[in-house]
Amino acid sequence: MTSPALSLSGVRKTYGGTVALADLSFEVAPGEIRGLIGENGSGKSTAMKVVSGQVIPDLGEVRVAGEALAAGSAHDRLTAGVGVVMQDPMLCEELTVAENLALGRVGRNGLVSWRRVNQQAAEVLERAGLDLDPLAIVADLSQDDRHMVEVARVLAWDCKVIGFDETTASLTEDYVERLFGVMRDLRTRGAAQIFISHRIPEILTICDTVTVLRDGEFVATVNTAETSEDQLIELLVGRSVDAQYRREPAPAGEVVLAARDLQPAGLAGRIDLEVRAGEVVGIGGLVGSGRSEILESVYGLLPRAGEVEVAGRGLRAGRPRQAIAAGLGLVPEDRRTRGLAMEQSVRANASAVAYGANSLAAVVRDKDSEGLLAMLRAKLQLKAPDDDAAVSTLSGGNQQKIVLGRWLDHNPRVLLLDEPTRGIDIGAKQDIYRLIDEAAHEGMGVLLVSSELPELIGLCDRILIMREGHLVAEFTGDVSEVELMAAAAGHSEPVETTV
Amino acid sequence: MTSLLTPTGSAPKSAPGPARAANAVEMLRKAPPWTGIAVLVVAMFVYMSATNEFFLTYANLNNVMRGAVVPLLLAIGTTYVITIGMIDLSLASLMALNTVILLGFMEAGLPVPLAVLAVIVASAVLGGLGNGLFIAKFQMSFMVVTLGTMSVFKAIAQLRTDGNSVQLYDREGFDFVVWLGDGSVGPISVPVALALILLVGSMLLMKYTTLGRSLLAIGGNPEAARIAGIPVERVQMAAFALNGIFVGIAGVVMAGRIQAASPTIGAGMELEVIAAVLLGGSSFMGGKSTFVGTFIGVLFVSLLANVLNLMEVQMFWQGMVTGLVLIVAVGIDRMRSRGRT
Amino acid sequence: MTSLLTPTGSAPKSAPGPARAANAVEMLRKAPPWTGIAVLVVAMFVYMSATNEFFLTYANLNNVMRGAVVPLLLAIGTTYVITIGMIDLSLASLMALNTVILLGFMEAGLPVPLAVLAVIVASAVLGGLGNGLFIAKFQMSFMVVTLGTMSVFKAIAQLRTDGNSVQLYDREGFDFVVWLGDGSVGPISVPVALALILLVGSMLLMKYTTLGRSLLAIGGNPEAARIAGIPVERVQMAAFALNGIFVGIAGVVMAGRIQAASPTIGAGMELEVIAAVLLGGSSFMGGKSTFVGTFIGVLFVSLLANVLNLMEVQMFWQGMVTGLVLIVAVGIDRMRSRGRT
Amino acid sequence: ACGEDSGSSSDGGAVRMAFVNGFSGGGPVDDFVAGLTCYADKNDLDDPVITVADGDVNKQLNDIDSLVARSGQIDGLFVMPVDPAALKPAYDRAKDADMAVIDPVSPDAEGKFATDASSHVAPDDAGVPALMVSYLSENHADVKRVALLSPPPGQPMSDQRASLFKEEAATAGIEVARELNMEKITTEEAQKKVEDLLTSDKSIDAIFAQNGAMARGAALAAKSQGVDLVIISIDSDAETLAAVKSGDIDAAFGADLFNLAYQASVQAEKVKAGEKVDFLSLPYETYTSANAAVAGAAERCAAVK
Ligand SMILES: Nc1ncnc2c1ncn2[C@@H]1O[C@H](COP(=O)(O)OP(=O)(O)OP(=O)(O)O)[C@@H](O)[C@H]1O
Ligand SMILES: Nc1ncnc2c1ncn2[C@@H]1O[C@H](COP(=O)(O)OP(=O)(O)OP(=O)(O)O)[C@@H](O)[C@H]1O
Ligand SMILES: [Mg+2]
Ligand SMILES: [Mg+2]
Repeated sequence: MTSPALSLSGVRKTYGGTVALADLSFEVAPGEIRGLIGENGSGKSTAMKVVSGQVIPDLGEVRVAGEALAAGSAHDRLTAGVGVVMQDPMLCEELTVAENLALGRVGRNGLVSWRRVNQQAAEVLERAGLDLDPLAIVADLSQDDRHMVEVARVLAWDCKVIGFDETTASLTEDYVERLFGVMRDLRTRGAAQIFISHRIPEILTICDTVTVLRDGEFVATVNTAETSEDQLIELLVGRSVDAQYRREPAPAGEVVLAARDLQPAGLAGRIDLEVRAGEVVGIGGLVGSGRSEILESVYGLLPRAGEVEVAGRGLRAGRPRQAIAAGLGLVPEDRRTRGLAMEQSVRANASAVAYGANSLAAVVRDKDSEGLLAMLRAKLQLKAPDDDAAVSTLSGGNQQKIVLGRWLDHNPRVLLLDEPTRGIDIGAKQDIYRLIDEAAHEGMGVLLVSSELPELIGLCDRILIMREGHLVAEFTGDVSEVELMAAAAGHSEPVETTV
Repeated sequence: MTSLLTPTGSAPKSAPGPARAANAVEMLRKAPPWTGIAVLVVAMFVYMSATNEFFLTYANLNNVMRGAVVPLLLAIGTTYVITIGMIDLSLASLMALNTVILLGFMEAGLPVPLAVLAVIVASAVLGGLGNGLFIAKFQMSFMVVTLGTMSVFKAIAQLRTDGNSVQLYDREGFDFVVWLGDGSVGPISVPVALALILLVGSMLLMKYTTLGRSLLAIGGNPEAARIAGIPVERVQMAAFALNGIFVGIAGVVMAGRIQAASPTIGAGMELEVIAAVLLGGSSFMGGKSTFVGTFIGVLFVSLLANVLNLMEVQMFWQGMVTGLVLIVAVGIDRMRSRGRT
Repeated sequence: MTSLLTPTGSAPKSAPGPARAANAVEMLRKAPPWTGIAVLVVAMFVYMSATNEFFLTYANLNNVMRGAVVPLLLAIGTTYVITIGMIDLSLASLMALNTVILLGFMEAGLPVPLAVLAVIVASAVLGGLGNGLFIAKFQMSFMVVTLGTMSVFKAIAQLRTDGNSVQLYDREGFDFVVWLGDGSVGPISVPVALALILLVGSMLLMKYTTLGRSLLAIGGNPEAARIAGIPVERVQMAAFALNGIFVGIAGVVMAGRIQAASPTIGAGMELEVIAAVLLGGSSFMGGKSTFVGTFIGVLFVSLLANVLNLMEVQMFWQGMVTGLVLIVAVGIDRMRSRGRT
Repeated sequence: ACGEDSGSSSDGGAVRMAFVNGFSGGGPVDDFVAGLTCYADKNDLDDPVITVADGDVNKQLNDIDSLVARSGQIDGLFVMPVDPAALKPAYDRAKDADMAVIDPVSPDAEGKFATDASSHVAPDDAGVPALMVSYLSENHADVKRVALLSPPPGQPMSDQRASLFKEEAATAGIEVARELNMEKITTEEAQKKVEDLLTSDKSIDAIFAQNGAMARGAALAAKSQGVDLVIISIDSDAETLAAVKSGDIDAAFGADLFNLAYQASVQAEKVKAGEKVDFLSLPYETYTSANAAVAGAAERCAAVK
């Protein structure tokens, strides 16, 4: 056997008192796809950043094809053929897709040939199975497309060692398939890949082997062929967890959210929908089908036509505070740009919703937030060094728990959730489902956008499917993933089922 | 609506916390952003006390403090604005205009204390509406808007007095303004006491009111704040109105200090004030500000000027030293927190 | 959970894109950021041509352009800096220092053309190292650093000449500088032509060189740029060095225009220049800049001053109008692009 | 291109003046404008054109150029320069366009001007230091140590006054103990600097400030430090005279700026007509609380010959 494509040995990384990685060693062979799983904050992203060169470990080294890499810049790693798609997209928003793909590589003699840049971009996009205009401005792309552009960028660098840090967390099913296509293609080209995900089925589908981390410690590496979902979960969480969540429907109450003739700016369709107290309504669909637009226009973030009522009270467009006063809450899709003040403390971020509900003159003390923070820790397993740590130092999943938890604590009439469990580990996810369920039983209505079909199926009383800006199907009762996907893609006739 | 979620008793321990291996390097890194400047202030203090017989006298230190009042008041206002990630270039013009407004209200026959109050209100309105409205409601660039109002405020003041400053010392009741601007109670200077009380008040406001927390939240990420239900536009306007209040008070103090209304007083102070606030460690990017730092920053600048004067440094060298020290001061802080990210 | 779905031809379009219903409103929204100002420029032009006999003369328009050269050169430099999300407050001081450096090189016996070149190089070094090094390498706040160097540059210039302006018109070989600063070839003003060529050069640099694209990338997201292998610090220093070059050229042109070296020339111009660049639509946040906009912004400011002069507007009203028009101008652009985010 | 109705003339007779103000309004500007306006009124001309550069040299150059472009309509420029050394090229252009340029600032010892643009009319800056020193010796014989408040070094007019004052003072047995230069020459800045001065030097007994605003600052500083100082200052604008009247300033020395502007117009008229022009030096007046008042514009205009 030749030397492994990538090997980490004795890697340790601490932040102040936090041990992100204790003593991590593992190797990935050429052509291997290695899964990396672990709870939120277990050190997966840190390991990836050590590989990509963004984080310099306290101890240990990284070897590529047997060669030790100098601790150092991400760019040196890229030129050495090591690329990582980070958990948080790193793109220049105001530039075109093509330019982002060419970033750091543009030009010879310091000159840019636009023809070549755009042409290369088109080729790379094709390899990535992406139907994107190279000249599109990144700021105008959806989250999903942005992640895929990042994937394409790694392809453009022709990397031999590639990491994907929760890339699928923000992708819809069809995009996940495209990504897997790309990964399989890379496997045949002999690339070593590391794939991080909280979705065990994905791991089992695409990975050859899987390494489990817990609290920065190596737990085990197993062959996916010789393991099962349940076994992996038990390794991961340290106890057995029911992989399939199933919610007992709560008795539906009066209509708490009603939209009539709703047309978010930029969408083609006009939409009618209702959410009742105690009801969890899901919205599925492909990327760009307009799911987020529905939530955002209901909440008042996007201009819209049509009417929205909360508990019988009409809402005016463009007034999130009025919406909140009427009883709405929103967990936005992108926690970094729209959910959190990244450089501020856990406490400040967790309390933001409470501040919004206060009068500006109201007195606040740090101890007012103790209850909320204790709840986040106890019920959502929030893992943060301390309450005054900047949220940027938290792992992605823990950041998400803050965005979600502060609304659960506020207890609105209707909670609008846009990919609420994105990046959250299996154990905590089950806890969140349980909290949503409890809240529903207490009379809260939930409107949930999710790209995870099991989540839609397990959690929702009713599932709406969007396609190209229109509501095209509605499912209640038992439904399979295949049916949902068919409706979303428009392959079959829309299956209009009613109870 | 009470929360469904009551925290359970068995909350996990709050992480490893301030690591027991709290070595000096780490402590230094965690020190507040104004530590470097504070050290320089102390150093200047010690050096001057040892080498200059006049420095450590009540009269001199009182002069330093009295002279620092107006910049401090302006810097407090700026700290509010910088908290939301903006700056106000019109503040010096507005302060000058305020002295003229005071003249106007007095000439209109308002009793002086009422005129003083009216000036502060007017300044809050001009700051909050004049700047805040355009910036918050119409989402115009704060740089352009405050550069524009910088001209406009100055022009209004000049038009009112034909560009002249008008002496006020002999106006009826003006004693009160002089008392505010330069009076003393026993050995304690009134404006110094006033400014320090307002400084502490601002610290409390920032720490213990929803408004203060909202200012920080908006500075951190306005979009996230909006989604969390914080009334972003109103808070932004409040920041400019608060700034206006402090510029108004500064105007009154300045009028009392120079015993005149002057449409051009303080011209050019805006950059000096902003520098002091940044020196203190507030972030130009918003979301991170410190009133203690602002105080130390202003103190630093005032003390430096005093030291250079006492050492009889020639004017051009004063400019040189001031510029260099500014750079060195932030350089120290940068070095200290190196590798912080 | 394998998917049945491979993307088909009918995959949803990625973004509503330039909606086919490309109605006028949409076009208006997508228009470049300087459209509003350009409309105002045209409006002023048309109005003045119709109502003022002097406006539409070669002499007057040539004056406007000649007078706009120095601000334009400075604004081009500022555009580079603003592209990476920063501003340079020291530019006016540096320009003044450059006129003094020119004097120095000439007195040291350098032939004038060489002295001119040396000034530009010196300015690039002062800008690139003096500012760039502190800001890029030591990651110090650009506001504080350039405020500091603003004092330092000015002080150096003042110390060199004892604060005096020194006339240069009778120095040997200075004709060349005068030609650069105010000469003409036929009806064409040399500095105007020079500035326009440099403007076009800058546009090309920004669009067709790796450096230009790197500037934009860093302004948009420095972290992303760093990861992609763009040498962020070096590019940031390059931005300040480029700025320095343009400030150097501006210094030479200014020296030719006033036929003197003056340590205080241009004082206060920094804010005016920044305003012009922002008016042109470059973003204060970086990553989005436009040289065409910068040109139109400078033209707008110069034309406005000319118009106010020709209309014999009273002096204080000039300040008022200038401030208001600034606000109105960005207001228009804001209204136009409303709801863009 | 100018109509007869604009009252201008390109061949002798009254001239239409423009006031090229390098700074902002207030203070001496009012007097200048009044003087120019008086001349225009007397000759049935339109009011003078006024431009302001607010301290920006480039703007002042542009202002002059835009006036030169209207040379048919405007015959003479009366200039308060931001930087006298910087305006030579603009003056040359104006003269080429057959405009009279009057710059009353900074003549050298021979009454020649740095810019060589004009030597027509100016306040008697060379004479005022002697006037001030004799005032001090006559009225405040106990003054021994004076501090001098000046603008930044490098301005010919104030530098010259300062050095001549030092010479005159020395002969009268008065020491100029300290020289302070101010960046902004405002009341507030002078107040701070003089406070710091008085902290370290208690034996200063007089201040000579090169403008009224700084003199007022010095007065405020003296008051706050409980020191009794003799304060003298340049300027005779309304603000400064008010401070003289109130006793804050003991004496102010000012030239008649109204007349200066008026005479500038008269000289411009001569220049335009190609007549020989004799340099006119306007004396400084001494103002104390006894005579601290100047007549209103109308009165002065009526009094002018
Ligand atoms: N810059 C930082 N400063 C301080 N602590 C950090 C920093 N980055 C990460 N950490 C800490 O290191 C630990 C590991 O974080 P990491 O992001 O690697 O987790 P993860 O396994 O990727 O989690 P997730 O599944 O939530 O993304 C966490 O406890 C986190 O708080
Ligand atoms: N800021 C934006 N500017 C322009 N177009 C946008 C912007 N954000 C999203 N879009 C476009 O709007 C469409 C809807 O995007 P959106 O993200 O809301 O879809 P979605 O159905 O919620 O899918 P997902 O949540 O998986 O991204 C997409 O085509 C997307 O490209
Ligand atoms: Mg992670
Ligand atoms: Mg979405």
